[in-house]
Amino acid sequence: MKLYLALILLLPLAGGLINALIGRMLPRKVGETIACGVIWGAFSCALLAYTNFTAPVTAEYGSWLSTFDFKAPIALYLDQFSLILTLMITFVCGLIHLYSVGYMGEEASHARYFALLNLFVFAMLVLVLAANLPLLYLGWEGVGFCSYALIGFWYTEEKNATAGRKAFIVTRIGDTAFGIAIIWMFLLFGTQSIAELNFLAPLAPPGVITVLGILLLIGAAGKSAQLPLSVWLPDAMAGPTPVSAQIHAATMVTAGVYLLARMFPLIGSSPTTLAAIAVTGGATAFYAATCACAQRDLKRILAYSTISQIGYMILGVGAGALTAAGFHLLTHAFFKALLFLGAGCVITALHHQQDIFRMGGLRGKLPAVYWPFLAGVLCLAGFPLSGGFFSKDAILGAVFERGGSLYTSLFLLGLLTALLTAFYTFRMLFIVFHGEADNANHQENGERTLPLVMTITLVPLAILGLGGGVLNLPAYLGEGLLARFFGSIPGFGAMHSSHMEELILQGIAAAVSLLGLGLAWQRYMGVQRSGVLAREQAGSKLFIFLQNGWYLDELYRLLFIRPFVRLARFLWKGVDETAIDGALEGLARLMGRLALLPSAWSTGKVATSLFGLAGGVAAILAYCAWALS
Amino acid sequence: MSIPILSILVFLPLAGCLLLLPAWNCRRLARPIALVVALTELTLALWLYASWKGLAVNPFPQGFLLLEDAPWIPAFGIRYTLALDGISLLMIMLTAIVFCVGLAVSWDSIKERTSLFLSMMLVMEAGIMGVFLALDLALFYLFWEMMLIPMFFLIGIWGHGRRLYSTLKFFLFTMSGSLLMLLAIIALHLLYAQQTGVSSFQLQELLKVQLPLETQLWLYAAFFLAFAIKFPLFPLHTWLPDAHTDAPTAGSVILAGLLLKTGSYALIRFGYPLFPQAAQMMTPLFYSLALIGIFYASLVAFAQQDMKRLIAYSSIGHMGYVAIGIAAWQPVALSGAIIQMANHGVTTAALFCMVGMLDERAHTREIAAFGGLWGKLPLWSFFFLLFAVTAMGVPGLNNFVGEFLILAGTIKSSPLVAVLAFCGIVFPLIYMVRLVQEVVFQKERQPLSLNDLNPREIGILAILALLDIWMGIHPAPLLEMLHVPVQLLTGGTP
Amino acid sequence: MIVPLEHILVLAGLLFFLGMAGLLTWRANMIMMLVCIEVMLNAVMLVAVGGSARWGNADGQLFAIFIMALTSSEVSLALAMVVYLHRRKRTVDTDLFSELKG
Amino acid sequence: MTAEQLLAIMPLLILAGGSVLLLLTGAVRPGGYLYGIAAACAAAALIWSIAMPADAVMPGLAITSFSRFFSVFLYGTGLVALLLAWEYNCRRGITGEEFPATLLFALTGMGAACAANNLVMLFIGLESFTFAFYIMVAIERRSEHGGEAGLKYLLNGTLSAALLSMGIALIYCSRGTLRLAELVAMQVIDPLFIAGSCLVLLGLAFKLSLVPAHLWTPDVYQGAPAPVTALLSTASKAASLAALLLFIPLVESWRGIHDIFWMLALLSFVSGNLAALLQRSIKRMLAWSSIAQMGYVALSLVAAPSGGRPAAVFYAVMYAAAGLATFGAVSLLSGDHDRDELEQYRGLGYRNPAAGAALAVALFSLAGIPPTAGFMAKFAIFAAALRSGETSLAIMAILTALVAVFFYLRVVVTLYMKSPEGQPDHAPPLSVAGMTALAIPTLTTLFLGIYPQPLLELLKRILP
Repeated sequence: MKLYLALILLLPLAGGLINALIGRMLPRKVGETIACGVIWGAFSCALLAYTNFTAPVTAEYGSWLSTFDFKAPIALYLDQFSLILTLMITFVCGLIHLYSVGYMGEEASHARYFALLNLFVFAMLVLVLAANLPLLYLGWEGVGFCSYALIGFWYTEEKNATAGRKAFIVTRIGDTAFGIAIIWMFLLFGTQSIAELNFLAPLAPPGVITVLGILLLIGAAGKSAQLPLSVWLPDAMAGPTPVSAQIHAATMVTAGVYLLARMFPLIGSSPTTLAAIAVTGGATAFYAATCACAQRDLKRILAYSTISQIGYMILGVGAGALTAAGFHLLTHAFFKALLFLGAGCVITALHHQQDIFRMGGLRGKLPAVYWPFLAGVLCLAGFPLSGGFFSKDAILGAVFERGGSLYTSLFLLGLLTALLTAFYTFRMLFIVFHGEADNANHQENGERTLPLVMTITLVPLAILGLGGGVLNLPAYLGEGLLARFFGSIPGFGAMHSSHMEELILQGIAAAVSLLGLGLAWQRYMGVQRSGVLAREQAGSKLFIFLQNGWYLDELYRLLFIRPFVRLARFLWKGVDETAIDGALEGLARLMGRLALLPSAWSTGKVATSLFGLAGGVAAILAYCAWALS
Repeated sequence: MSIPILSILVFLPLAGCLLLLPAWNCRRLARPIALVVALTELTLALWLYASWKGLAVNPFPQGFLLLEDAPWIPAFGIRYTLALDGISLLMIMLTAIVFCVGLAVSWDSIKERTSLFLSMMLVMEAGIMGVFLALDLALFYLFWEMMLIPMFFLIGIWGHGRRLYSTLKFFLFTMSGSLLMLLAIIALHLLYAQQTGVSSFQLQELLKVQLPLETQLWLYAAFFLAFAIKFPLFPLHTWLPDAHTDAPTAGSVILAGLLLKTGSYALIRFGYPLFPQAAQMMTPLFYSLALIGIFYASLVAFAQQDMKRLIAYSSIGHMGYVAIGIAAWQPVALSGAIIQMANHGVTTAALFCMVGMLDERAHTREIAAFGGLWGKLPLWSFFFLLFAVTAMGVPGLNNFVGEFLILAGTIKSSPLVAVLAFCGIVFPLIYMVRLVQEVVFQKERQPLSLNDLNPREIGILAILALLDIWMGIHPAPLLEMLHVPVQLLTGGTP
Repeated sequence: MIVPLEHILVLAGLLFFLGMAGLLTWRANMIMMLVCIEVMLNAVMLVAVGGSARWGNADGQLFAIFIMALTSSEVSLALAMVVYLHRRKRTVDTDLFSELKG
Repeated sequence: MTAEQLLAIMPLLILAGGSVLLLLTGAVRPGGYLYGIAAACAAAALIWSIAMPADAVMPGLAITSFSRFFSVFLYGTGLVALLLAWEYNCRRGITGEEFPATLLFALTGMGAACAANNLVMLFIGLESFTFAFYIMVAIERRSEHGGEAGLKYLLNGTLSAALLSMGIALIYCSRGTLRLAELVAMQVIDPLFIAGSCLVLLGLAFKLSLVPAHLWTPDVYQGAPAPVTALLSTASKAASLAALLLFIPLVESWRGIHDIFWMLALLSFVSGNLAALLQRSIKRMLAWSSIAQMGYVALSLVAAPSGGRPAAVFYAVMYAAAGLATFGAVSLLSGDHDRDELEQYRGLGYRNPAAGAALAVALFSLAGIPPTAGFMAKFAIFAAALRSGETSLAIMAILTALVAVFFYLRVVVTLYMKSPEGQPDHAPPLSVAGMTALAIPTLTTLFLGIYPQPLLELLKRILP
């Protein structure tokens, strides 16, 4: 087991290093093969680990940070949750790597691309498998760096580089809170091991637990693009589409959920923390869903939908439904990767056109993309019996189960969000694939034929997305696989609700989803389609407001960025150069002035010096007289 | 051990200067001589590192691995005492490495008065080695001042820009602190002589002196001022950006890599042990200056237009963490602070090297002149990104190790400071990312025709990069080396 | 002793300070300044001789003789200097020799 | 006179005889070789003083280890000054016998002053070398400022001689003896004695150029030929310090003496260092700085009761070495005109490396930066000052020393860091004599900076 775990990590790392260091010298094919091979190798190891898995294990490989009572060894911890996530990550990333071979087929810096992609997988796996928090933090920051570098992959565009920078900085703000939580836990419990921390958690006073929980929540919010740190994710779409699929949909952005779930035994004892988590999740889910309704960039729609779906997961954690959150995390990984990859196909086919209003009628032209994409859309919209339907519903059900006014209103908000989700998902589908083609655009360029490797990867994802529900079927259909598998992990206890209630809730959810579909159909498939599209392109006030993400960016620019820049400039010019150096120069000038005093006596006339001597005589005799009297 | 290896470490560079004399006008001969001397130093340092565990079996008193002691100026009570423990061993290795880097990086760029340059470098190496090894306060002070002169010449002769202003500013700033420290050293010596009737400047002896609190405070203030200027702590830092910016590359490398470390080292070695109560009382001041420094320097760094200046300000911020780690005076934090000294030495030295290399090619350091270098200088950009990421404190690279240990330790003695300092970790990221973006990414802003790194430069940077990664992934041997001295310093038994 | 030492001291003091005052004020003529210094040194000799009389030993007188010797040599040198300076600037006003200052 | 006494005062006789011999031979055949003879005489006196350690007491003179130390020191200084002057004067046509003869005469006076055992001899010694300096300062008749400098030195000198002699006369009136040993034994405080002592102190303060008797210093240093300045700033001060050290025990029991030195020291190092800050003329700058340096000497004399004396002498030795090197470098770098403006030194460190290095080392020494003697000297005086509890004075001293660092470094900056654009290069190459004259003080500076122990031990032995 120790070997498998090590290989799971080392393979992507080795692949990344090879590509980073000598990738430029290798033939393209070799580099691509290595990059994909290592991920699939890691997947195989994960499968082997799965087959050999009996009970959670900790594997220690060496010391990392250890001095005095601070101990953070290089140690991995494999339990059911991390095992499943490892499988998912290696599998999805493996597919995306394959897809990238096609997508980046014409890109010159393929070595850099694959190196970063591999390193990302490594860091993500470290994050998932780490047995202690500093190591987890290593993965946490590592994925952040890879995300930064990959968002700005096409660095010559200032927009892309800026987007990467924004992602890095905003997530770092969250990371800081996470880091503070880490050292604080060290202070409280004297250990860094996740298992020990969770074990010792009951010893800490509740107030402290609340604060720790909030800090972890901020950390999670940064990485998982939750309010108020959600602003970076839409911009992150500047990166290549497979990157968006891998990092900003399937894996990295769910790290926050993973963290909260991991530390749940610690933070779960504080109702305040849980409420805060739930509110953050619910509010973000709703916020992002509204924004998604008004986007015109295909990838931005998906980005907002990602934010929204992760909001659901966070909401699930806040409701204490870890299994549901984990379940949604899995299905979301499949269908969101699928959607992004599909979108990537569309974008490639249309020569990097991302504006949905310039698309339309692609159903006929790209059938190989359309059908898998449709599967993804169904999942995202929570169409009954799709994977997304079950997982989302599990969360909503858990929230409802919690009861109380807060959770009930969150449940209602969640339903409303589900409606919006269905609406914008189908809006996207209808605008892009149905209706008339934008002839001007198409005639100019014509469609590019897609490499087979790109479309073929959509299929397994579509299957997994649609059929994901079987992983954890509701109780009335038999016991969920995941629930059973996760059951023994602390914090993952199964939710118990009556079958009837569950059925009713699912019925409501199905209805909401269908309602969203209907609204979208009515708006975009009916006769008004062209009118609606024209109006949306012109943009009403509300539309623009939503399109700009409620002007959150502008708000931050006003509140933080501009004062920061001004303050920096002031401190440099005003304090450093004017106040401190000015004071020193003043001192120097003062010295210069003082220097004139003694040299003023040196008039050049001999009489002055004689006067000096005579004055000395007078003074010394006067002093003698005084001293002796 | 019969070979006085510590004395060799100190005096070999001076002997190297004499070796340079015959080759004074022959640049092709002088450079290898100097490099060989520096490499010999490095070999010695590494050899010490390889054998420290053996030496630790039979340590000298106070846990020193090696001790060389001889009377020097009995009339003043000054002895020639050099000693080595884990902390100084780390610093010695850093010194040896940074000097090799400094010599290598200026291999081609110093075209005028090469021999003078090389001899200045060697003299400085001797001075810095002496500072890190001296255990007699007077001897320490001698080395402390001695290392200023070569730096003064280095900035003044081979510098750029307002080099005369900068070098004088540097010299006067550091002198102003150290002169008062000299008085304090003498006063301490006299107090000890009063109490025991023995005249000595040796640290182990002076540690026995009983001081009333008020005296302690005054003396500690004098020491602290000297060290705070070297650190540098806000608001005594303004010499640093000027000195760094105008110094030649090797000068900046040594300034950032080593000279700043002498202040923190001396505070650990002398300041705290000699005046424990006073240091305890001044801790709030120390904390606040360090914290202000972290935030202030990072903000100012963000506003800079000149790459070197930006990195110089970033040094102030990073050294703020070292300051916090020392102020906490707690084993984990102190280990972190010491390891961070080495980490920062390597990383900042590398960054200054890189800026120097760019400056040699483009003859400008304005951030606004560059852009899109990834396309033109892929190797340079690769290394630059790596070192920038290190400076941002990304885990797995060395800066993280130091900063994280510092903060994890500090939270035990002062949670508020640790939390605030942790918040400061965001800022290096902000300005470094900005620097990287504007220089390495984006579109080219001025058409510059530049050549990528040559093998010599790749070699330097690769070594530094490996060190960065090695110390980031596997700092355990170094931490182990620091264990005993840190424990002794913080009042434990080995 | 016919004259009390105090009287000698007062007289000598008067002479001394007169000489010094003259030296300080008569700066327009270097020769007069030299004369004033002579006056001061005479006061010194007076004190020395007075002291010699008080203690009844010859040390003071010896000292006075040495001062005389010194005075004469100094004056000779000073006069040479006067001649040299006069040749350069056609003046003996010391205030006019003030190029070195600051 | 016994044989032993003869042996003991032989150096003085050699110098005096050499002086006469030079006057005679010079009258017959003037030329540069006279400097050689003078140097040989000085060297002979020096070697004799070292090699024949004979103590002797005779009327007026007492050859002791103290006087022998100072003789060696002063003759060494004189020898270096002679070597400096040799080249300098020959270049300027001062080939007459009067310069070397006067210089030897001055050395005789100094030797006498530091060996004096009564106040008359002290006075004669001091005045005779001052007298010699009146001549040497104004010796260059072509010089623009030599006359003015001579005038200033002469008038100030005679006034101070008057003060000194008056002081001695008053002491005599009060005590009835001029013998130092007897005076030391009589530690009664009466006004007449105190007044006399104060006048003596002021007379010596003139020679040491302590504030307020310092105003002649910059003018004379600037106007005099550089080698003369070298000697004036070093040997003259060292001899005066010796006289002061002989005189201080007389008044040590009076507390007021402490206050007087305290004020003299403070005023001197503050005004000296400040005034030097903005000087453009290097000689003038060094003159002001010498005022400050003498202030530091006075600082250690404040601490005389607690071991300040060895520190003071050590400081004087350091200062002598540095002064010889700086003024020596100035004189060797000067062509037909004195190279006096700081701007003329731009980049000179490269064109004339030896002189530049000597100058730089000396300046670092004056600034008190290790590993030069200046650091050890500062260390010694601050240790002495703190030991006697003069903390505030020490702090002020160290702060002004910081100011001093600036103007010393300014010269180094000019030497090495400014390009010599537009500066016509008149720097003459160095002769062997010049090189030797620079090497001796420079090596001394470095040696004392690294291993001062022998000198410190010696000083502790010879000074009470």
